[in-house]
Amino acid sequence: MSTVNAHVERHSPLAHHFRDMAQQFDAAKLGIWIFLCTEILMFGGLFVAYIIMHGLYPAMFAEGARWCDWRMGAANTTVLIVSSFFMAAGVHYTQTNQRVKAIQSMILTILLGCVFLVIKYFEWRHKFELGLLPAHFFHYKGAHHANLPMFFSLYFCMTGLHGIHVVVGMCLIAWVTIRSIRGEFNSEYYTAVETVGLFWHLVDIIWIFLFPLLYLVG
Amino acid sequence: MIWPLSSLLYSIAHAGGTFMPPDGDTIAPLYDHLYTFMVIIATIASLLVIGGMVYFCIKYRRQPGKNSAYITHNTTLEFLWSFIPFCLFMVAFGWGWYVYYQMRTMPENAFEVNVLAQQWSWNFLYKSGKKTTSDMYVPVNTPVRLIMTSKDVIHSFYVPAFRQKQDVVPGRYTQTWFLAPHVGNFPIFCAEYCGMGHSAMLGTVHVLSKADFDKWLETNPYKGLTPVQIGQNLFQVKCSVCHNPTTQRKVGPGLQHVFGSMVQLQGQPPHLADENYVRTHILQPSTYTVQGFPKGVMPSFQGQLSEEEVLGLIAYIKSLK
Amino acid sequence: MAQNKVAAEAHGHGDGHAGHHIVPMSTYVKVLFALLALTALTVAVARPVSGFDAGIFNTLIAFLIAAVKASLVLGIFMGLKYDKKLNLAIFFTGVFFLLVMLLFCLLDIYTRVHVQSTL
Amino acid sequence: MSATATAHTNDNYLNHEKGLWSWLTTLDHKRIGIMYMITVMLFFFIGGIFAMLLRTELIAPGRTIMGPETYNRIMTYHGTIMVFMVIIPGIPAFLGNFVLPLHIGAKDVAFPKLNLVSWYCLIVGALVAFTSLFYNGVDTGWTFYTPYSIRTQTGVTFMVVGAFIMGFSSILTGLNFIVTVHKLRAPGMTFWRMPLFVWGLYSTAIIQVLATPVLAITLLLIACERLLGVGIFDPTLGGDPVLFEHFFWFYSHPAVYIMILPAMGIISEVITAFSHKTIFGYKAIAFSSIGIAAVSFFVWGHHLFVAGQSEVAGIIFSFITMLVGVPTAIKVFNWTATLYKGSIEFKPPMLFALGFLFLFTIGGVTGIMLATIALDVHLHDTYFVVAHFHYVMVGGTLMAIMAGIYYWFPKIFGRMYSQFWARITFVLIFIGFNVTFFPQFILGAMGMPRRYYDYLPAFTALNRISSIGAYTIGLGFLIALGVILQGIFAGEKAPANPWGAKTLEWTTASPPPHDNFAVEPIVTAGPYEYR
Repeated sequence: MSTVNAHVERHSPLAHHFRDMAQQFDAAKLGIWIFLCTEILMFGGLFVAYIIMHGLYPAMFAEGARWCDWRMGAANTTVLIVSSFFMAAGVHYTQTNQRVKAIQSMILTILLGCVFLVIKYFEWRHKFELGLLPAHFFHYKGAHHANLPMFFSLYFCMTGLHGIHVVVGMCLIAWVTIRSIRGEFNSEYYTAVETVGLFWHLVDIIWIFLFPLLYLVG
Repeated sequence: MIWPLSSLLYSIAHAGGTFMPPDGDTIAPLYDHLYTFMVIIATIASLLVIGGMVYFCIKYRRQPGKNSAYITHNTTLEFLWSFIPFCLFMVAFGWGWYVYYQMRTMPENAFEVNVLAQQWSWNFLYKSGKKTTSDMYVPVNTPVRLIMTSKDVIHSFYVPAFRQKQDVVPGRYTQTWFLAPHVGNFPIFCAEYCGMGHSAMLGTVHVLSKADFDKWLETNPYKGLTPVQIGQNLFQVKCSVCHNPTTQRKVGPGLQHVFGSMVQLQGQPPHLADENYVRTHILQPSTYTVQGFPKGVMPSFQGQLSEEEVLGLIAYIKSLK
Repeated sequence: MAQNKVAAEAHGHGDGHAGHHIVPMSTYVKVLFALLALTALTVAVARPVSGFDAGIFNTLIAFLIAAVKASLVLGIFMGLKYDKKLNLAIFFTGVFFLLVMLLFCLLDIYTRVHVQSTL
Repeated sequence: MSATATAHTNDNYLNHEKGLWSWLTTLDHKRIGIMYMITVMLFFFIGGIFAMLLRTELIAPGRTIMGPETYNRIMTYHGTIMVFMVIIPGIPAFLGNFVLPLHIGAKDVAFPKLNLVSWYCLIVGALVAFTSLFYNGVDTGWTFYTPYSIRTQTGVTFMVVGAFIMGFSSILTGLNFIVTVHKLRAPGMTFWRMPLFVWGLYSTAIIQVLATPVLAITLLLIACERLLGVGIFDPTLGGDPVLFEHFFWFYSHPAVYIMILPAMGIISEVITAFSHKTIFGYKAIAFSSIGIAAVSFFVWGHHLFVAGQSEVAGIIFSFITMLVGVPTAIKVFNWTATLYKGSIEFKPPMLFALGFLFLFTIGGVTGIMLATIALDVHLHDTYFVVAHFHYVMVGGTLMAIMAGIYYWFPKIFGRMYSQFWARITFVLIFIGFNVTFFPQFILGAMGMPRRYYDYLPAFTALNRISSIGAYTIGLGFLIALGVILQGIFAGEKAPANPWGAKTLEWTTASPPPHDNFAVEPIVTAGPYEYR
């Protein structure tokens, strides 16, 4: 009896404690949404800090935003939105059993994630060179507002935490792409693709808010 | 209805001791009324629940042949024991608001004292230019408003006899007030954890009669004292929280036999403890850290000591041989 | 909130195939173009870019456009529009408690009495 | 009978697989529950030893056995260990993990791998937190208030990163439980047929999921403040330390309900089982759990009444805090009413449950006193607060954990413990607890601030009584450890349902088989049908 169970566990995507695939899929979906909810609240803490400090020092934020190039920000927004589109397409093609298209879409998503990180790298390097850094390392001489380092603390904390999520998201997409290449997904079982996709879209949403808050508040 | 009842109970409780410190200001009786009321209500509520529990436990203990009843709920009862506590809570809230309003309404034309907290002492600055540490002197029967800030971390100004407490936050001013109707001395505590010397960050409010207070305002505390005596007095209030006048270490090193010796420093060559060394240590303590002691613990006294006082401290430390 | 969850649960329990809604690619493409257009709009109305100035409403406008974009991603890309209502409830619970945190912090900071030193 | 018992011992979760490795890689919620039990008990004894050291230092004014630096560190480790490593994972992750799937007739929690990951998060987080011991310890208190936690030259960074990782353990447990409750109930197990412990765990899980992420970002910001100098909480860089207190208590106030809600669930189970009577007002208790969980997010400002928060905010928070008292009062009254016309047996779990009721009532009424904004001005940050939250956390949560351990012990290990010695532990812990903490209410009223290494001579007598009580509690818990170990290794075999309780877990064997139930149960009635 137990050996039969173990056999089933290894080769079927249905885990032993679920009744059927639908129950398992719903559970995974519910789980990922709860997880996304925790992500919202975690980033939310930073957004609350941002809003409060912005309310206290609007001039400081206007000065800081001048150092953030809106062209690069807009380019990155576009890149992430398009990548989000390809991720949605990846899920769509998996759902409809178009495996090759699904794999292509997901690889494009990863590549766009790389483009995002490259642009981010140039933005960060620019600020590193000028010394526009959090307070312990801030050495830019021409700051008008006494608290200017705080803007860059928030900038690096928010884009840094978001950047970590982008990297994690890319790794996860790479993982489901490999599983997809191995042919583990089909229209009946694609839970991992769907949940990783949801995570990637959330990363996109967070950037949609970060972009105007950091680059366009002047 | 509640007020006279609680007044009665209050006087009974007061005779037996409510364990509250003696009343030091005009807020304290208001506070104690509310406190006594709440203690009585809390006691009655606890006795009802615990008494009911004990009674049921004895009455309905397992006995052979007796089965339990099948009771799922009783809407009326459940409504009542939600609604009655709710009403009591609202009374507590309303009364609490009323007393809090008195506590937080700053009097007009008050005698103002600026409080500067630092690790681990209370500094009081008066408009006349007088400064004291640890001891605050105020006139009796006069509203006193305290405007407070901190040099380093959060402290909390707490005088139990006044039933007043207010956190002292660096980077901004907070305020509190009191009006002391009797002459007396009342302890000040720091109530917000602030590190090593937290429990030693004590002080005293001296409520003086008008005449005594005016006399205190006029006295020069250092008149007729030698520099060593000035230093000794200052050492008691400013330094002795962390330093012993003997060789025994406390938070910082003991200061006996230090003057004139070579001091072993962290990350620096040994330094001769001369006048300049002691002066730097008082005013810019982060310059040196003595071997075997944590870095950055000693606060700076820059701007808090007059030249005469710094000289006095140096003379006193010099005298510790 | 809990009642929502309970209700959604009672509704969703048993009909296991409700989660497999397939959105046509054409919808995704439309959403993509809408998102790109909104990005262009938010850049266009930003003061550092175009000089357009609506005073204190600048931040509000930027935030509203971002919210519209986010709801497009949530509704279509993430499929919340077609999904079980329970998942929607969870998402809004998160946003709601975030707002609670923000509003109470703001309430404190903007109702403080500002004390000045008298020295 | 003996034949079936042998059949059970041949296939239960304890001997399903063998060896340490099978435990460290197990995906079985019951085994993970036991791993949590061992971890939490270990941390509890470390935290307990620290408590004994604190009370020994406070037995007399002045220096008794240690200096202020050591005292402040021990005070901090006592707080952080007890909060983050004992009480928060204590009931949900240990008893909840074991009992929840059994309670609702499931084979496991929804995500068994995540469940194991969450245990490793706790272990890794605890190790990182303890690394701070090699970096000059931590002396901030468990609240990490800025700017002290930014300035102090101690290992705060390790501690907050450790607590951050332990936070993930809590989040993953909560996530797992919500999904399990929604998706894995046995046929016929409707929401209104769930045992009240499940309601307690479900409400707890909601808080864990919604509040812990905010703690995570707050602690991360402290680490960043120390390493990079962020400035949001640092007044020298333009920040606001009171904002930190808001962020911190947005998590940490709901967190006290993470600690107490599942405890209330255990009490509902134990009181019905040993009164052999259905619970009074099932729906009221279930709703009040959810109600407390929801309202708990609106009351955190009562920790900031004297912190420099605005008066308006203080009054609003005081009002909402009063509202949280109502569902709590409902629960207490309903438990008392459940005793009415019962058939009460005084087995050790029931003694602890009654002890809970006694101590929690006192903790609750003093909580209302502290919520009264004017009273809090004098009592805030004094020993009154210390006594209040120990009455709720130790008198409430720990008594409930003890009740839960003694209640489910036969189910977990398939063995019985010594009833006599278990009763002795109750007597020692209950008496010792009151002797320790009741004098602290008086000390607080007299004005002794908390976290004091030294105190005025006037406070000596009460402190001495308090310390003697603490040793009594310590002795009680040592004996409890003996009772548990003796029971595990030498206790007599326990039947499937030794207490005659009605919830699902008692219908399966003791200890349960690997898949919990031989046949998937079909539920047709509520959890407490004692007719």
